[in-house]
Amino acid sequence: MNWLLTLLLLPAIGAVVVALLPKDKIDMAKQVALGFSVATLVLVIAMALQFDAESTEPFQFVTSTPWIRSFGVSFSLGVDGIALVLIALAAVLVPVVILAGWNEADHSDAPTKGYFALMLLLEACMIGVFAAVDVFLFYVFFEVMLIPMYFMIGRYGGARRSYAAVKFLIVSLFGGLFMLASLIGLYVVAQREIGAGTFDFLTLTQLNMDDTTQRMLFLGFFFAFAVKAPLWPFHTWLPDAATEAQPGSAVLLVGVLDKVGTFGMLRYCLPLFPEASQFYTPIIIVISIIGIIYGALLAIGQTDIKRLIAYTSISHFGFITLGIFAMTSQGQSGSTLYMINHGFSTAALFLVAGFLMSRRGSKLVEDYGGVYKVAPLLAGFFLIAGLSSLALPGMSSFVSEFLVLVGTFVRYPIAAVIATTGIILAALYVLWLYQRTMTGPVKPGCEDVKDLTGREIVAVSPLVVLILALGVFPAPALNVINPAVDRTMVAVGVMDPSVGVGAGCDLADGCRAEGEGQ
Amino acid sequence: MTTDHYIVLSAVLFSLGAFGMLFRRNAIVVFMCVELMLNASNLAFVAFARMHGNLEGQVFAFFTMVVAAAEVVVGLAIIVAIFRTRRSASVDEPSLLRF
Amino acid sequence: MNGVVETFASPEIRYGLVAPLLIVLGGGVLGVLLEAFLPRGSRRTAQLVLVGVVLVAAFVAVVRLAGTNDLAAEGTIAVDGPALFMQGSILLVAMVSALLMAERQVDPAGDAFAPQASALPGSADEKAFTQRGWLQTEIWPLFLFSVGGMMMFTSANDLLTMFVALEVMSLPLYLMAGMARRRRLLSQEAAMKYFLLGAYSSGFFVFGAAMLYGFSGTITFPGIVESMAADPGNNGLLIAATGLLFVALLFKVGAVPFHQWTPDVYQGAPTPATAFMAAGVKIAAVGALLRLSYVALGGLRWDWRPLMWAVAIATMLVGAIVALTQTDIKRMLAYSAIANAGFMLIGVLATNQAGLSGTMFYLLAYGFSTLGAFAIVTLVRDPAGEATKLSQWAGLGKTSPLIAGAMAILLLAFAGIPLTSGFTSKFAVFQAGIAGGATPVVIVGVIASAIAAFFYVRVIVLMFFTERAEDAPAVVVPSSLTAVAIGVTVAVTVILGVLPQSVLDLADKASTFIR
Amino acid sequence: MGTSLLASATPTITYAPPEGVFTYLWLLIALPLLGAVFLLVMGNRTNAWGHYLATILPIGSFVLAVVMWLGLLAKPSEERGVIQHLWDWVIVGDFRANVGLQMDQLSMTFVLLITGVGSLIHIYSIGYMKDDPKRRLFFAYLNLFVAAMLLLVLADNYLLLYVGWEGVGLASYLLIGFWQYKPTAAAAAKKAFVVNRVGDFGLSVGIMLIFVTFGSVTFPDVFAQVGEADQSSLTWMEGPTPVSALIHAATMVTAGVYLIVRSNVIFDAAPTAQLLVVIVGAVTLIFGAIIGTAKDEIKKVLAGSTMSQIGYMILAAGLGPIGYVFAIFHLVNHGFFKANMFLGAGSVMHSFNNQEDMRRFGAIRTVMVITFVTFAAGWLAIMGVPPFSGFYSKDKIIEAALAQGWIPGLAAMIGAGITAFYMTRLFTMTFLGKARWTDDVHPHESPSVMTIPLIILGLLSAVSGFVLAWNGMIEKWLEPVTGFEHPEPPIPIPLISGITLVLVIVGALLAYQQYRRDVPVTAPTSVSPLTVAARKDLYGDAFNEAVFMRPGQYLTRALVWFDNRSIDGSLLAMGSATAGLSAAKLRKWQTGFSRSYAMSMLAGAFALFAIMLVVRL
Repeated sequence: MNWLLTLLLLPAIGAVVVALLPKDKIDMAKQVALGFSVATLVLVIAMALQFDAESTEPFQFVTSTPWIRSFGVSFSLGVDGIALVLIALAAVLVPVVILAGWNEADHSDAPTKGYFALMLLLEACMIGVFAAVDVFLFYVFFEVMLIPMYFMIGRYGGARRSYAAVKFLIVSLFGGLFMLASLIGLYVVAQREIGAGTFDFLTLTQLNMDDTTQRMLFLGFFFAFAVKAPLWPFHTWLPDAATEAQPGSAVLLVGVLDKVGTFGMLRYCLPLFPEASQFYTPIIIVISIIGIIYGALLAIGQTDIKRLIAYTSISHFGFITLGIFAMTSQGQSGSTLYMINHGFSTAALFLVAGFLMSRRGSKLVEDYGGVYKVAPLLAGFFLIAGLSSLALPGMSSFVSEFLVLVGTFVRYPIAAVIATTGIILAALYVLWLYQRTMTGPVKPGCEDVKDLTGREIVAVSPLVVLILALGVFPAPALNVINPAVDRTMVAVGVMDPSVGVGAGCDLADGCRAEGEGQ
Repeated sequence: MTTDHYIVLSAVLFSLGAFGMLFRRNAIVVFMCVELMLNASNLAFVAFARMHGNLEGQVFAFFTMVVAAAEVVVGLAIIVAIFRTRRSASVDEPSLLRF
Repeated sequence: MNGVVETFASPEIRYGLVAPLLIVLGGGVLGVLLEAFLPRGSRRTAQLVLVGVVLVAAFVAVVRLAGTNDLAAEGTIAVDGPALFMQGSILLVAMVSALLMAERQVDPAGDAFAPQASALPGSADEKAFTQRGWLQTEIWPLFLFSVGGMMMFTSANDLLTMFVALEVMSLPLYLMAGMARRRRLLSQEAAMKYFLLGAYSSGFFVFGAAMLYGFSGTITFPGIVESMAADPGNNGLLIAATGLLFVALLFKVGAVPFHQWTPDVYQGAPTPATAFMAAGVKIAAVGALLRLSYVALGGLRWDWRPLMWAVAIATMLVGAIVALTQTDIKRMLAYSAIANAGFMLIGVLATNQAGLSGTMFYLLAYGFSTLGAFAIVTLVRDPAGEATKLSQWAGLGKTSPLIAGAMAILLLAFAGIPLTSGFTSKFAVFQAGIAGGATPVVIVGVIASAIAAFFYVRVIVLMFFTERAEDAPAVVVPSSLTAVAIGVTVAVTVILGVLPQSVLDLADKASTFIR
Repeated sequence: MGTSLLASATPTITYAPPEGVFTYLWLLIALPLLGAVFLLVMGNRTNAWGHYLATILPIGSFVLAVVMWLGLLAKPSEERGVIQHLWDWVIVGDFRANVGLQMDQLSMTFVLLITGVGSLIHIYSIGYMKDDPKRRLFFAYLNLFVAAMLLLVLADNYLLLYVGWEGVGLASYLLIGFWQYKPTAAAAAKKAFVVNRVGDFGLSVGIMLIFVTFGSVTFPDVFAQVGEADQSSLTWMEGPTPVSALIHAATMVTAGVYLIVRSNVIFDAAPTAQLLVVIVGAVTLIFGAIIGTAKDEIKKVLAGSTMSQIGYMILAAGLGPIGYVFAIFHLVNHGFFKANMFLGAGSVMHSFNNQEDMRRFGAIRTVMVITFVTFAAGWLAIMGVPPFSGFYSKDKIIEAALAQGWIPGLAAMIGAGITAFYMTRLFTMTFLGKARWTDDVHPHESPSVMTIPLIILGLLSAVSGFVLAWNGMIEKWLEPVTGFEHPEPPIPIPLISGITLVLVIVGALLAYQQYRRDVPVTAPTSVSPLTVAARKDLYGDAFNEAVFMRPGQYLTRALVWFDNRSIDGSLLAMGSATAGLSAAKLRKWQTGFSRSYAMSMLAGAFALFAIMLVVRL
């Protein structure tokens, strides 16, 4: 059985089926969409069970067919541990979002079925982008993915949806085009070095580029990923897009789509351009730290709930990049785990906030108060999601955040210490939001806020379970992530600094890697 | 008289045509400027044909004349149609299409 | 006159090799005869049959010639890979254009062309003609001549043939541009501008040809190459010739700063004609440009590449930036055509085989996409005719999701989104550009693509995300002609994006000029 | 500081995998955790009986703990260490942290205290929360608190300890903010959590340092290597860990003390850190005491007192092997008497419709006899009146402090005097003197479900010190884990006890004299600046407000502006500049006049020539 191809096609077929349903069969469209997404999830779980964490192969479930021979492009799919967990993230979130966003598209003047068809289409693209092991194919999915999201925001979003959708698309395309330029450059380098141009990832990692070329090409890729992720200062599209999108779209946007950026840095920037990655590391670390603090401070200053959540993500993305460019196994495994944990916790936060906002009809923090009193379950879920967002120990996000910090600390102690202040700010923005919206006397207008319905609880509960389960027992994820990260480290040519007695670590300089400086 | 003289003359004629196109408003005159450019080319062709001692230049000149004639047919048709509509042969008049 | 040839050897035409040209041009002549001798009532049918047969037959002839690499008609016509590929492309877009031109269901008054171009706009005559249901059938011979000219343009192997082909291609188009049934003032204006500026550019071409002839003593490309090889020195004639010839060809291509006719003509001409010239002329002109610059002036590439850099950069940027603020869809598509011409020039200035094949692929892909876009423009109508104001397109996606969806796919292709032909083409030329050492131009190309994406996206926003306007036009249900045309173009756009390999192979194989 | 000097004072315990009853170590935590999860998940269905379940579970843990205690007693004192590996937790590269539990004398002490006192609080709460519609939630949070606390003291590595640590923080957050409809409660809860997080910052950095320095975060691994560690890296470590411990101590009662005592090996090797701990301990005990003297709300006085008493413990913990045992000893005693007094205060407030203002109390001794008597036991214990429990532990701390130096010793002694003052003030204002009740209250003794825990705690307050100090029991018990050295104060021990007792009696008498008479029902305003400062928590909040909150608000506001205007703005400006270029310049180039187009072409032709000529040059 060709796992990845099936996985790619299943939601795509689902999208077509949903799109072909009659316009008035709204419930059926939703059910079919849910069915396809659940089937995809089942398939992903089955595949994950077949995944061999101990394997020495860089990629598993590999399938490859020549696609555009003239450009050396093949339709090659395959997963390593990093890709696997991200695919799983997407596969979990889509059914959750469909169920949680059951009525999100009902009040739009565009057909409801379209929303769900787009969502499935997006899922196919997301699986493709993580499963691609051909750089060109990756780029194709990277760009195509924008289109369903663009329509999801633009057709089904809030009042300023078209502004937000256009901003999202243009900024992302702009970033992507620079990647395209680098991609072509890479191809030309390959052409010169091995005679025939190719986009095969593993072949490309073997290239010997001179430093200047590497740095130029790295910048193209990194810019695209930085815009996508988004890193400070390329982040301004995200608050608009996430605010105007329906909560479900926002979840997929921030939870999965943006992960492609950080995934790309880890999977492509580092192994393809090892020297350049290390060359730019100091700058990127600084950017990440600014992002962490900046995002958190801006989240504190927001008056719009969704915007606030969006800014928290900017802070979180800072952590993820920090971990990736710390160039330690803890940092990179932590970042990978952070990607999925952030997916779950932000999803929970957006969805519960969405439930709340759909009841009261306002996005402003100041319109809420005392919701705890009238809708305790909603408030409870909101609190759990918030606590996950602030990386409460015991929840999965803590494991990843701590790994990122400790992984950074061994190399860049000062950076790690500054980044750690982010946890204080996180407590501030989460709890202050909770305090303002959920506690205190019931604000006028909030008296009629109903508590969560059964469907909503069913939708969000898996996230809560995952957040807690992975916090207590992250081994299933870490076991598959670690080997992939180790391979990345080997590709970059870095090793974990040795720690412990006699390692000569210093708060100002960090620990020196074994064999460094030779 | 060397070939150069002919070429210089031809260049002058061509320039007259090329610049005339910019300065004249009447469509017919503008068109005649274009014809002047073509004829300047013909002069150059013929002069070069003599210089090189082959016939290709002369043949080209003939073809240019034929083509110029065809252009006149088409051009005049268009100009006349416009004149009938607008009662003016100014090339500046039809400027609805812009920006 | 001392070198006069004394004996006259009968020229060897090699009819088999020029069969496609002969079929099309012969069809044109036959079409004129049909106009002359057939009664008005049966002309349309006869012409349509003729055009159909001619185009198909010519295409078959082109296919049969595939793989040929030879000269015909005493070396004046090159029958090589690029020529055949582009002739085939021209015939294909001509077929689709013919479908659009034959459409008479979208406009209640008839087809897109004035019943009598000579009738005064708004006159009693015109009304009478309209009421009688007269249809313009003279466009068909014109169309065939133009197609023949285009085909010849791409295969001309000497300056004279190239010039004649240029005129055979252009003159019918000048006329067709002025024959719109509605908005005739605009149409006539377009015709006049096109004609005057086209003739002006022809002047440059002929003078450039004269200079080149003066330099090399011959007008055949092999002869020119030879003389250039013999005399690599500084020569004013050569520089003048190169500049002047490029002016003419870049004019036809629609490159900045020779582009200004494009928006006006595209907007004013009857839309099916616009579609035809947007697709066909682009292929023919770029084809000729490729042959001239690669074959005849190949030895001078270090001289003309810098100017091509400048032109390409200016073309991409101006096209993309000016399109941003357009309010008329046809004009916007015209600026998009300019920007795309700039992208194609990257393939030209790459001066490598990848550049040649990439450009040829681009031409074919772009030809179909642009045809499709203009075809859709013909369907969006209000009582005054086509509703080309962009603001009128608001909310189209809600009333006609199918048409709007098709348009969206085409626009995404123009924007270069992967899985559309636009992406494959851009990739092909960008790749050739970088391989050819033109990285800066490619980077500008990337930026221009980003800017360009903005206005394509803007149309999508209008169609899908905006409330329907008060004076919203209706989407007319077309006859199967336009429907097929749109279907084919959208399908080609998608197929060349998803599975482009076979066409790329074809372009690759065809990418060697005979020298 | 070399290792040889500490030879007698270092831990000697060894750890082994669990056997027998110790294989159920995990159950200690699992029981209350189960209660919390069950009550939260099952929701309103458990409203009727959930609190009983929630009470039984910690009692179960307590029983299990007692069994284990007996098991420990059966072993030789050096072999009382047990480590149970449950499962691999976070393992990446060199970083390994397991979910593993560690039981030894120190943990056992805490476990007994937590489950024992915790169970009593549960029982008491059955009565106290009787009428609250969300009683089930309250019990769930209590269970969570107990579970987290147990995890904190049973974890075998720093990272897992962190989980317990934060779990306690979360439970405190939930409990402080239990009456969320009160904005003050919600704000206080948030503040407590955020302050915790400041502590977390330190703890996080501390753990990272420990990992980098020792290559491990598991207690036995780390402690085994302290002697070999580089002095410079230990110096770095001195900052964050104590700071975080101290910050936590302020809100989470005992976790900070536990952390310091648990990390005794590291602290012993880091004298600067110890000095810092001593200073902070001394300052805290004085500050807490001063705040306690000025508050009128009964719980706030007790809170100030808690701060002060923790100061004692911290001070003791900072003294090294001479103090660790006494820190824990005092912690246990404090656990009894402070729980006693908090519950007693709750009992009073319960019958006063949740009023807290002591100026509205008075003369309660007659109507709430049991509360009065048990509270009196706590009062005497905290003042350190022999033979009540506080006497034994506090005196030891003062001795040890004096052994360290005059300043900490004097601070501890003066603190004792102030403690006597404010506790007597509280006691007098509440239970003695005349009734100053508002009209709507009808005080009455609490139900037996509340008084029985009070009685037990009262008894413990009275006797625990005496019992545990008997024959140096507590020192012997803890020594294998913490190490122990006898303090050698510069003056004789009876003299120290005597001076302290005199200070206590003076403080108590002063307070009694002042407050046994009429107390104005509103607080007097013309008071000394010190009182004003104390009433405002010595300007702690004002300081926060001025240094962090206000500038923070300005900063975020400025950044929001910056983000919208500058970053986003420049993006938009670039966009509109391009569009402007399009509209204003390039578009106008398209004049509509053929002749101008021709001119462009001609100019273009010249440009082409120019480029070619330039290139040729």
